[in-house]
Amino acid sequence: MIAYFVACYPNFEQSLEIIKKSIDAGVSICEIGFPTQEASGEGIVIKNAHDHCLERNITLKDTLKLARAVRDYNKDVGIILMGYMSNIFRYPIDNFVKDLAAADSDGCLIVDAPHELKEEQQLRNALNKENLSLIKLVAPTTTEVRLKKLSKLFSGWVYSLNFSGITGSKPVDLDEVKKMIKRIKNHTDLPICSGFGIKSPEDAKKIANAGCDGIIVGSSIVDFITKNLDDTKLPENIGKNIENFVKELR
Amino acid sequence: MIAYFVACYPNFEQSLEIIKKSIDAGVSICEIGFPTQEASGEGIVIKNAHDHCLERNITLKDTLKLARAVRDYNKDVGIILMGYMSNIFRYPIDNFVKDLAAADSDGCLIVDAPHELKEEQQLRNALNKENLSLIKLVAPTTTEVRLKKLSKLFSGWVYSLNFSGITGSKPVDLDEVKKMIKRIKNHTDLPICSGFGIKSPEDAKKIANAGCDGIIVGSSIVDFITKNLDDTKLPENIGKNIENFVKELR
Amino acid sequence: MSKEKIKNSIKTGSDRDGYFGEYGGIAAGENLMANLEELKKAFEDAIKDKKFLDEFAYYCKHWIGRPSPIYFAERLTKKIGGAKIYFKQEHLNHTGSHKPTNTLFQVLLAKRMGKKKIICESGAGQHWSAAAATAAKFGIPILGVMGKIDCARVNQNLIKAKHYGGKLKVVEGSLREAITAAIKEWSNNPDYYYLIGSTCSSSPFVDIVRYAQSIIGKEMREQFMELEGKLPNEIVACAGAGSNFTGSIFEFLDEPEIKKVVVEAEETAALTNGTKGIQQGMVTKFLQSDDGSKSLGGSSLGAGIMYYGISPQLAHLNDIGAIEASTASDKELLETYKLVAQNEGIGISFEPAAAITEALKRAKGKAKDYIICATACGRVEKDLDVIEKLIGKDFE
Amino acid sequence: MSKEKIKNSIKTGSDRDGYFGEYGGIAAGENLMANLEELKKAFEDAIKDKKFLDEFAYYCKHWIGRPSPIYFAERLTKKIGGAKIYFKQEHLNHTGSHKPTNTLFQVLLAKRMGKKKIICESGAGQHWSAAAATAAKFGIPILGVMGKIDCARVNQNLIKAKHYGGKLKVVEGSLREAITAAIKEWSNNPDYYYLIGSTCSSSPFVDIVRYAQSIIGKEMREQFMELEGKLPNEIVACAGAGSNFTGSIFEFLDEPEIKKVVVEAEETAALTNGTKGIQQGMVTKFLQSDDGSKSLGGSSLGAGIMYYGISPQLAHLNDIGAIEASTASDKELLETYKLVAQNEGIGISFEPAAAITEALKRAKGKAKDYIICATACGRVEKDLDVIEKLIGKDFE
Ligand SMILES: Cc1ncc(COP(=O)(O)O)c(C=O)c1O
Ligand SMILES: Cc1ncc(COP(=O)(O)O)c(C=O)c1O
Repeated sequence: MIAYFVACYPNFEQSLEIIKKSIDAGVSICEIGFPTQEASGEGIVIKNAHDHCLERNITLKDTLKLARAVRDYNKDVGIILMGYMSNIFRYPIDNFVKDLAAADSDGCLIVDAPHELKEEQQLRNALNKENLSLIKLVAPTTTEVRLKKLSKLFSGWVYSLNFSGITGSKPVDLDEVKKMIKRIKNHTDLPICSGFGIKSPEDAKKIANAGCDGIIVGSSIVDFITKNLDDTKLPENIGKNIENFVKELR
Repeated sequence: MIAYFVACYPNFEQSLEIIKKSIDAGVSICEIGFPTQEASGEGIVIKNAHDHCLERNITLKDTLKLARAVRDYNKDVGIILMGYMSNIFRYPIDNFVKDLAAADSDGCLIVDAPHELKEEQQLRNALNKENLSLIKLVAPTTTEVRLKKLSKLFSGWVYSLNFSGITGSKPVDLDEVKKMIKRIKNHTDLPICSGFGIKSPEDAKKIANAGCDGIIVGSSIVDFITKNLDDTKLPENIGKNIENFVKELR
Repeated sequence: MSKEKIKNSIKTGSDRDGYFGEYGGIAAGENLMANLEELKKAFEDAIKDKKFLDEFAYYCKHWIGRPSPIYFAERLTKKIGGAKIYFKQEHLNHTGSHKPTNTLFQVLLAKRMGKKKIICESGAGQHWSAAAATAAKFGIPILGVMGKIDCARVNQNLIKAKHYGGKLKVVEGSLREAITAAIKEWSNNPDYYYLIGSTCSSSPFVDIVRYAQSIIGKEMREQFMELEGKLPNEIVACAGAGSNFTGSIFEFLDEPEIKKVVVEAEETAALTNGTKGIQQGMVTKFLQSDDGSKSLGGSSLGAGIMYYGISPQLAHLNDIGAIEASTASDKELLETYKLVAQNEGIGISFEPAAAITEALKRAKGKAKDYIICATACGRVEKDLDVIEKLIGKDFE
Repeated sequence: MSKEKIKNSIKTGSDRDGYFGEYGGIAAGENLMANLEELKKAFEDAIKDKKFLDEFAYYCKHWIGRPSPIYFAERLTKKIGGAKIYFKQEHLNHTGSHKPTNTLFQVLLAKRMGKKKIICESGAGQHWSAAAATAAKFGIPILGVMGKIDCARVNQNLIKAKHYGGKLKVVEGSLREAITAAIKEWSNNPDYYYLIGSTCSSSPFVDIVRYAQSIIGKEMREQFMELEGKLPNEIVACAGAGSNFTGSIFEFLDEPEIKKVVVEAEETAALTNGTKGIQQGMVTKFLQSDDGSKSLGGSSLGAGIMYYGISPQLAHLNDIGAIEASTASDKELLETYKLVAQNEGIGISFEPAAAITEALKRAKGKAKDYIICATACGRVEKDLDVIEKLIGKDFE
């Protein structure tokens, strides 16, 4: 199971605690989103969490610090930074890759950086040199021609979007998901993880049975945090929440 | 002295009483204006009196009745109906002239009927047949060429406008008045009466000395009525007011 | 267009005395006669002066943005089912109506006459804002007169005119009272130029405004020949006093096969329901009390077509059967506004909605190659507040 | 206009990857890539299709009222004393700005692609009302997205768009947030057509909008050759994201002797004060926090030029010195609005006031035969309430 966290949401310490408890609960890859106004792919739940962090001046630097702390806690969990090109470009790219390596993370996933973007190529090359992954996404709208091209660039694992649209906006159509995974399998032997629209352990189970190697839960976790900000046992409860997902996946 | 009255202002009986007392006070010609919305040549004082009468549905017919009553009171005073073409045209013209003759009035003066207007010609011919006058106006802006043409149409007396503009809007320039009268005298032997802007007995005296054969007082009388509508002695007081003018003219 | 003289042509101005048949003339005070004579002479001179006409054409093109195009209202045509409906897009002119063509012509005339100040009246405020814009463009001070009732509902025009530098005098009442008051101002200041907004009042105003606005029909002829290879079968336009309609149809007066339909506001339909009279400087049809002492007529949403009289030339043309007259109700104006907005993506004002209402009625069931052209003489901005208040919720 | 291929021409679209030099590109989510590819192909096909181009030209002429004229601002020229100041009168277009040329082109493209619904964003609401009008004209449903801040001050555009039948979604913030939200809507509905309002976002949008708006410069060339027998020495236009400016100057890009000056709102001058970044689908200059996580920039009276980014093509052209950049303050916008209203009788909106502000500065003291053309890309109606509130009293 892959879990998406907004970095430092609601703050560095709690965020770290939440991630730790999630790892303990069985999360195998942590996707840590770095905050930006440029959250054009995110639904309102995640966007609000980003805005919360932006108001507190959380930056990509803080996110890297968080990633380092997560690594310090657990040597084996996968750590992927997720976000938009804007922050990485301004970091700038080469420094970002250096710091990412220093944080001993596994790679990153950029929402708005197709391989046609020269800056993506620059980032990809830099990551490659450090043996880090640039996780690529495949959408239902991705054409066969394009998928073939993309497959040459896959690294680490493949993020399969359950539908075209923003996070948390639509119910998942299981047949579509199966079709997607099958299509991608034709092009790669890397693990395929399905994301978007997985709201409950039941959803998770269904999708997992559709043939993917992992599922990604995002909005649902962020939403839980937002709704329980005042709960002193928040990290623990997130942990329990995630256990429920993980149980269904075993 | 020529006095202008708005017909039936403030009502038939009072209006008649006012005119009677004015005649007693020395008015030699009564100009009786018939009410209309189309009072484009009138200043606000006279316009308001027109509106007062219109609200009470006073028509040209009522005005002719008033004229008849004035004639019954006095055989010698001049009686001229004054107004706009609209009412006479709708009367229609021929009937109006018949009724005007029947009222034993002396003629009429139409503000918006230059001799170029065919309906004016029709009216003039009909009046001529009944030996009634169509009083013509001359303005400071009237050209010499035009004055010459106009002079052939003069009948009864000539109304010399003291300035170009609407009633009661400007102070009078005595030199201009003199010039006007001299210009008109070159073209006619008929009496010339000066009107517009004569507000006080002093004004009247000055203008009378400018060479005209009569002066016309309008806004000043209407204004007096408007300001003293509740005065039970209004007709008598108008009479006294007019005596003051007449005194200066002797 | 044949250049030969047509026998018994009705495509003419007023006669020597300023009449169109038995309508028109000059019913003005003696103090204005010299002005009117001067104006007539200046007008007649000007339109023989190629330089003047070139100047007019130059500013028409560059300042107003003429020619206004004709436009095939394809979806409305399909919706109605029948004749091809065209709009003559006068609303695309600078200031948003046909009015600036007239104000431009007359301000140029005023300039040519050496006039140093301009007076005008206005109903819908379209003439006022167009006149103020034109006066600003040529640096001549201007005084406008409008009725209180009209001012309340066309606020945008007043603000714009103010920004152009125009001074406004507000009088009680509506357009009728504004005209009367403006004429009084002119009487008091005979050295000013009186810039009338439509084909009304004494000669030569009717001829001057018609001359300027006839460019509408001239453009239509050229544009239809280019686009359709033939002229429209019917031309429909609304009328307050009539400049927009006269301008639209004058060019075609000697072509009786082209139907010409004038549309008035139902509440103030002087041509349809009026009686002959003499008011406001002219002999024509008015909505008036029997004795001629009062004007009649209600209120229309179309502020610009809410006049109780009509161009004397149109009274004449109607008498001789050269044009047809119709009316449109407030309800129809609203419905047509919506239809045009939703089907053609054009926000027209209430006045042209009258013309288009009639055009839609006439188009229904007609042959597919029958062409009806309605003049869209105004854009909606000035009426937007009123529409929102009235039918805002319809659109949610 | 020479038809030969010019060596090292900069009058080109984006390169194979959608870049202009180091700016542009596609920074979009994977789920939009197919859409963008489809769009690019459809665009490239369409502009090779004579029938399509003829259709575009037909509606440009009849619906929008193009060509918009050029206009010699005679009194302003005299007042300033120097170069001849011209306006390209884009405000005379239907809906009152340069925007409908773009919406028309893209709605026709959407139709050609068989799209059944349209999404768009808007800042000043000019694009929204133009888009809604165009969608109505072709009977296609449309959803618009605007920021709350913008909605409050351009109410007229919202009302008109509603009457055209457009549905509006209001989001927190301003144009930036509206674009983000509109892109999200598109992500959720990839079968819709996304009708962008300016030369921004991912390739091929910048090329599409530039292609449509280039008609401005093409008309200018013809019109200046006809009227002046020569081209202007400088072309000045305002930019939000840049469609108006790019449309004005693209035609002349290979003529370096013609100065091309882009004017931004002082408070949101991305080209002048921005840093390179990747946001909103493109690589370009933005007013952004150092780390790229936030946009910066204040508020300008010119709602339409209040964007914190700039067309990537303009960022490139500025880098290579093909254009010059300047800014105008709120105070200047107001002053210029007044000057233009009072001297030329034209009520411009705040956006073109930025361009004209710059044009006036540049004209001062120049030779009498030097020509500066400023694009007047909007009319005042949408800003009238704001102006009244701000400076109403100045005009009494
Ligand atoms: C938009 C519009 N259309 C039509 C008219 C009617 O005037 P006319 O009959 O002179 O064309 C007006 C008058 O103000 C107007 O504003
Ligand atoms: C009137 C006007 N001018 C200019 C602009 C700026 O946009 P662009 O830079 O795309 O021309 C806008 C945008 O809404 C506008 O409404």
